[in-house]
Amino acid sequence: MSTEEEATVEVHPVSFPPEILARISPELSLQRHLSLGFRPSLRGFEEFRDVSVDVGTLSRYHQLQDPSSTKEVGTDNHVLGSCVLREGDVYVVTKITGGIIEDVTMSNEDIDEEEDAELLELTEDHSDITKYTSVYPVVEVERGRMGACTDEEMITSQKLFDTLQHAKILPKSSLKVKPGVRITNDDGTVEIIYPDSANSDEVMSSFKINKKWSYVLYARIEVFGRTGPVFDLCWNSLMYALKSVQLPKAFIDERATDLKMTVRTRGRNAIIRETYNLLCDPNDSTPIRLAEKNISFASTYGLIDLDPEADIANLEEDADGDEAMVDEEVKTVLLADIEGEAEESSIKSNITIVSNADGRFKRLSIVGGGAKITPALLAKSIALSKQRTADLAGKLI
Amino acid sequence: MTSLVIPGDRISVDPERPVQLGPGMYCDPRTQDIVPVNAGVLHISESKRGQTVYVDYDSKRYTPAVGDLVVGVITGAFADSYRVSLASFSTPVSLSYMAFPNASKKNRPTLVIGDLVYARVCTAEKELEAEIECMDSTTGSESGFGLLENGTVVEVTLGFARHLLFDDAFPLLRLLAQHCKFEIAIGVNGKIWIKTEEVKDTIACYRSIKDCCGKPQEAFEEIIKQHFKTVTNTVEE
Amino acid sequence: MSQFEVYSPEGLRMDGRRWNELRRFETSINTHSHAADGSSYLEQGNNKIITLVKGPTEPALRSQLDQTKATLSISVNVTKFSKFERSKSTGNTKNERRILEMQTALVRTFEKNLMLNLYPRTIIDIEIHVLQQDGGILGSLINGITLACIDAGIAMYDYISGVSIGLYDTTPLLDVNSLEEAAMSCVTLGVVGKSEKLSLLQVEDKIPLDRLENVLAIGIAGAHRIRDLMDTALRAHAEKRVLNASKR
Amino acid sequence: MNAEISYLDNVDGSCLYNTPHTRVVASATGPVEPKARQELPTQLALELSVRPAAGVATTREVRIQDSVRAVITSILAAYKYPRQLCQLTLQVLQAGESEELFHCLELAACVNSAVFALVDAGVALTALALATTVALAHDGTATAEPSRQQLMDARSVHTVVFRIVDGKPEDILSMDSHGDFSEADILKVLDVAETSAKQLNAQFRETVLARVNIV
Amino acid sequence: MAKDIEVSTAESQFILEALKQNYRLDGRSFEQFRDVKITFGEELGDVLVELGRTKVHCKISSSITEPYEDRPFEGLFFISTESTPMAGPQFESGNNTGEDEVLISRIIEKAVRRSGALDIEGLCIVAGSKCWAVRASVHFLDCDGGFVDASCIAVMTALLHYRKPDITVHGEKIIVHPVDEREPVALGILHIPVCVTSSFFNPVDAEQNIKGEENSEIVLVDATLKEELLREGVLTVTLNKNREVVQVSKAGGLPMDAMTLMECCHRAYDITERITDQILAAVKEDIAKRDKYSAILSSENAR
Repeated sequence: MSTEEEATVEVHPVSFPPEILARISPELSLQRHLSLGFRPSLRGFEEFRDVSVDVGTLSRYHQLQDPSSTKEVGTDNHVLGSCVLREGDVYVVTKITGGIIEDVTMSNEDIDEEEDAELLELTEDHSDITKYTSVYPVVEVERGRMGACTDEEMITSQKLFDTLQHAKILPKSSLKVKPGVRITNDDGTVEIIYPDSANSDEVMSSFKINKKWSYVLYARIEVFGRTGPVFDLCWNSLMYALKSVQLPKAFIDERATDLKMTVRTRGRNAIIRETYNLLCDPNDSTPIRLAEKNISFASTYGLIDLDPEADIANLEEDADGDEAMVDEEVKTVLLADIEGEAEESSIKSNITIVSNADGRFKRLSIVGGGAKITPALLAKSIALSKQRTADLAGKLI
Repeated sequence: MTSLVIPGDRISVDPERPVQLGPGMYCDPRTQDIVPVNAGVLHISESKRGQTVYVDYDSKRYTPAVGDLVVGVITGAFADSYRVSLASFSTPVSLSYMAFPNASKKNRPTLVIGDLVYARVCTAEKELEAEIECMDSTTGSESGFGLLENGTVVEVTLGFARHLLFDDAFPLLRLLAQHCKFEIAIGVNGKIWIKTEEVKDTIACYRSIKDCCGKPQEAFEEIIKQHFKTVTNTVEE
Repeated sequence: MSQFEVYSPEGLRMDGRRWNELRRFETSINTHSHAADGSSYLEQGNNKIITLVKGPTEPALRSQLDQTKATLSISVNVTKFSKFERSKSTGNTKNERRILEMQTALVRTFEKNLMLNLYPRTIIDIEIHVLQQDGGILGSLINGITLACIDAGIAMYDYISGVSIGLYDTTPLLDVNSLEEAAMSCVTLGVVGKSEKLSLLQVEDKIPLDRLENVLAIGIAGAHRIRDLMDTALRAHAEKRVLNASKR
Repeated sequence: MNAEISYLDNVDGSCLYNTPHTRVVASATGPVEPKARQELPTQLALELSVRPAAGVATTREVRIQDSVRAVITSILAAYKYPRQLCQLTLQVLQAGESEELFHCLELAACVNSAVFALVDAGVALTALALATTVALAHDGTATAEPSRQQLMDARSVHTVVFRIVDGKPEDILSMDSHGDFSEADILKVLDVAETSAKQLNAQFRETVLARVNIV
Repeated sequence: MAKDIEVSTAESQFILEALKQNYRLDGRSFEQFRDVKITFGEELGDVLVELGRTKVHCKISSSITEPYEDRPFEGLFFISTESTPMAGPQFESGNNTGEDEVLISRIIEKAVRRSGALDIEGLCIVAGSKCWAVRASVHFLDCDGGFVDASCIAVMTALLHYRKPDITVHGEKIIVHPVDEREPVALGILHIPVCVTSSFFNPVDAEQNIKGEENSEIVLVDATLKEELLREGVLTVTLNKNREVVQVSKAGGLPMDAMTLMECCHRAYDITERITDQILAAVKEDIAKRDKYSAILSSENAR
């Protein structure tokens, strides 16, 4: 007997505390968590992180809304709309700024578009995609150092741009500049007359403005404390921010309406009409008009196959030395709102859905390659996304 | 049994018996599925020991496999080995100073950068640098390996080179031989070294081989005749 | 431009030269004896150029190591104050395509003239600083490098002399300055020694094909004169050094 | 669709991919020696670049690149080539769609041409991936491979990539949808796309068969 | 270039030896320019040029923008040349500072843009505020030598083939007419530059080349990739049909006798004449196929 004992080598399985396992093998750690029915973040499979938003506080018009403040519009502040969104430990700061550009007319566009056509446009389902525009987003994911933008930042920016364009939320007509004219009255007072003000007709008719301008909106989206995919966070934050945008009114000085300038180069002369100097009204602004019913919110889902070998329950069975591995069907679980490195790196298949309050979809993005995407899982994520949208839409003031 | 396969196709192999996977076949490390990974002609053969499966496909990029005969260019020399390129831009392989006939610590080979060698792949592990040798390692003799002097190199597709080397019925060499005397070394890495006595013959061989690559065998004779005619005419002019 | 007459009916150019006259050509050799192995300072008209040759030395990077010959590297630094109007470009001028092209052209010119195969596994580093430029800059750079390389004692087959020729209507004007360069089409040559061989030839504007030959002929003659001027300067410098050495 | 395989000479595999409106050239080279910073210790690294027909690459191309990369990496037998590199370059010659608004036709053509080029180069793939674009009009009709005008008039546009195993669409590798659509629309689109993918697969087989037979 | 194609000593010696005996590998004579094949895409200004096995694609696009402040009467014209590993693995993606890349793009720039082949004053819409910006995007698809020559043909053919949308100017206001509404208009092409590249080989040693009396150097027109890898010098001459030298570039390399270089230029002129005719004929034919009306316009413009 004793010789036999000597020949026996005892094998101890190497074991690691959970936090170390999470670092050396994030995938296994994730699978272990999942087999117990919860995620590394201790959330349930279909549980979202809480979202809180703070809309418009960074905007230049914010002080005006505060009755206690005596301040005027912050002229150094160029933010037209903003949102600070917090989801879990991630902060997303979105600031929307704007500029004015001159339009080039395409002849197939109606040159004198009627104003009331615009209202129609907003309600009309069949309207043309070219009647809508997007904002130019720049996403910046804070990573503690400077450097050229990463692929993720570029891709997210482009996705935001495309999605907003195709969701038909921002009609071009609501970005049209309706310039007023600043006139100096006989008594020396300066007054700005806008097309929509009461006595505008006589003044406006005396200035024939040939050019057309539009606002362009830029969104700067900064993500702090990134823990996972950021598209849904950025999109939601952009939605809230966009809702709060106020467009400043713009005007032309009457003296600058017909300035001419002579240029000479290399023996040639020409008169160049000075481009009208369009100025923004520091005080007056109008809220932006959006196609309300298309406002939608994004959510992300990950799909992962459960690894039976990582199942802690199975592990104990195996320890009994019984090779009772049943050839069971692979079980795929759906995880809402991917968070953390383990989930992000191990989950190869994911679904991103942008949907509005009516349950219509504006964007659907599926990336496969990992767990197989079945119609059932797709339906499940769609159902979840509707809930989530309703939840997020409720936060709109 | 032969048939065309495309990556992802299911192939029927008996899962109970051992299977030997050749080029173009892959065993997925996770699912253990056996799938073809290249598009080409599937060959399944049965033998007593088991089944052999491979896909015959043509390509331009060579990956070393043990036993292959190759033509390489010396691109570097180190303390105990040469660095040899079997295809431009591919990971170079190494040729030990000891992999020559009669090599010893004192008796070093005298190849220089830019030389061409005919060699055999002796180790090829995908994770490691492949090695080639310029001798028959069983007998230690030269057996036609080693430096290829003068002549030139024609680059052809790998499938064409294999036909040229292994297919005895392939008519190209026989047809060339009708026109001139030549020395040839065929590398399955798609490099064919050829040398004749006269430059014009080498030129004709070069153009013939290049043109025949990718053409049906029936066309070879005419192509070759044409090229030899042109080179002779150019001289007369 | 029209207030200047590029070439007067009397046959005089803006700076008073005749059509076939070179600009003032003054050189000093071994100007930076502590900073480089060979150096020259060249004034060709208002072009002022410092050239430093360092090497052959051991290369700092492995990629610069060539088993068979020396690696030649040339970097041109055109200072921002070298023109009347300060250069506005904020970035590093070294990455401008025009400069990169010039560097490549110079490397390829001297690669064939220096006997680089005598210095395997080394690097020869040539650094050029253009303090002031006034037309025909590429030609002057060539002259500067030739002088500095000879000073550094690097084996070379022959002198290479560079010069630019303009074509005003039908008259070729030798060794153009910047005003002339802007007003007409110019050809830049790099000529090997006393031969008719061209190492470098660049035409950047339209020239009638049938005039080109004439322009080349004038250019080659001018380049030969520059070669002689460089030769005289080098010999004078060498004599002085030999004298200094024998004094000691 | 038609594809000219081995269109280019200097790369290992290539393809000129034509659909009625979109043209893309794809080239694949590999496995080759990677630069030190590209090298992956256990698998094949993929260097992918998408170039637009006009101008220089922008974020738009980076985005297309990202989608193509996701698809290609899931079909590459990457572990067969440790410490090696595959260069894949996709040059759009003609977008066939309004470039400011859409990228779906280019994306589909890029995916398909890339697969062709990889097969031509003999880089190991575990399956095929084939992409189709489907446009859903306002009246609910679904059109596979829409024209420029059909895209403009569409209520929603979808690009679907299927993994093709044993000649049949097996599962979705990627889906990229924009516009306005319902749950039922998604199923309809998938259905149309699947039929279209089957057709594509048949053409693909034919093209590849023709290539193999040359040898 | 990232890495080089490896050529063995035996191969390079053989090619040189063959050249000494008057043979080129592909069977051409030394002065022979490869056949040029021009094909047009579906859109205007979309051209594929094949020079032997070299393939270059060029696409023209245009937009309305503001002119440069110091040049209010001129439109904008850009040529973008970017090489990718598609042309061959020796090209690095996104690296345009390599020696060859810089030389190629500079020569095309000088040959086409700086020589004023495109009438940029004609691109002016409203002086100082609106003008056309025309961009030629050159894509190198396959490299078998002669990138510069092929690209130049591609850019010029595409420019001749392109039509920009018609516009109406009402004072400050510009109306762009879509292609289906009004016949688009051709660009103003002032001359057609054609590049011809000659490569030089030295059959003797370096010293003999520089010091020797006889000029034994070998001159090849339109080298293939293999020949380009082995050449010791290169000369690119750009000419137009008016017997004007537009650009000459011999950036160093093997010193060559001035008379030999002049011969290269004269030989290039013969090729230029032929290629110019081919370009014009190809454009004319394709445009005629598209529309009879526009065919009349193009023949007027293509002087």
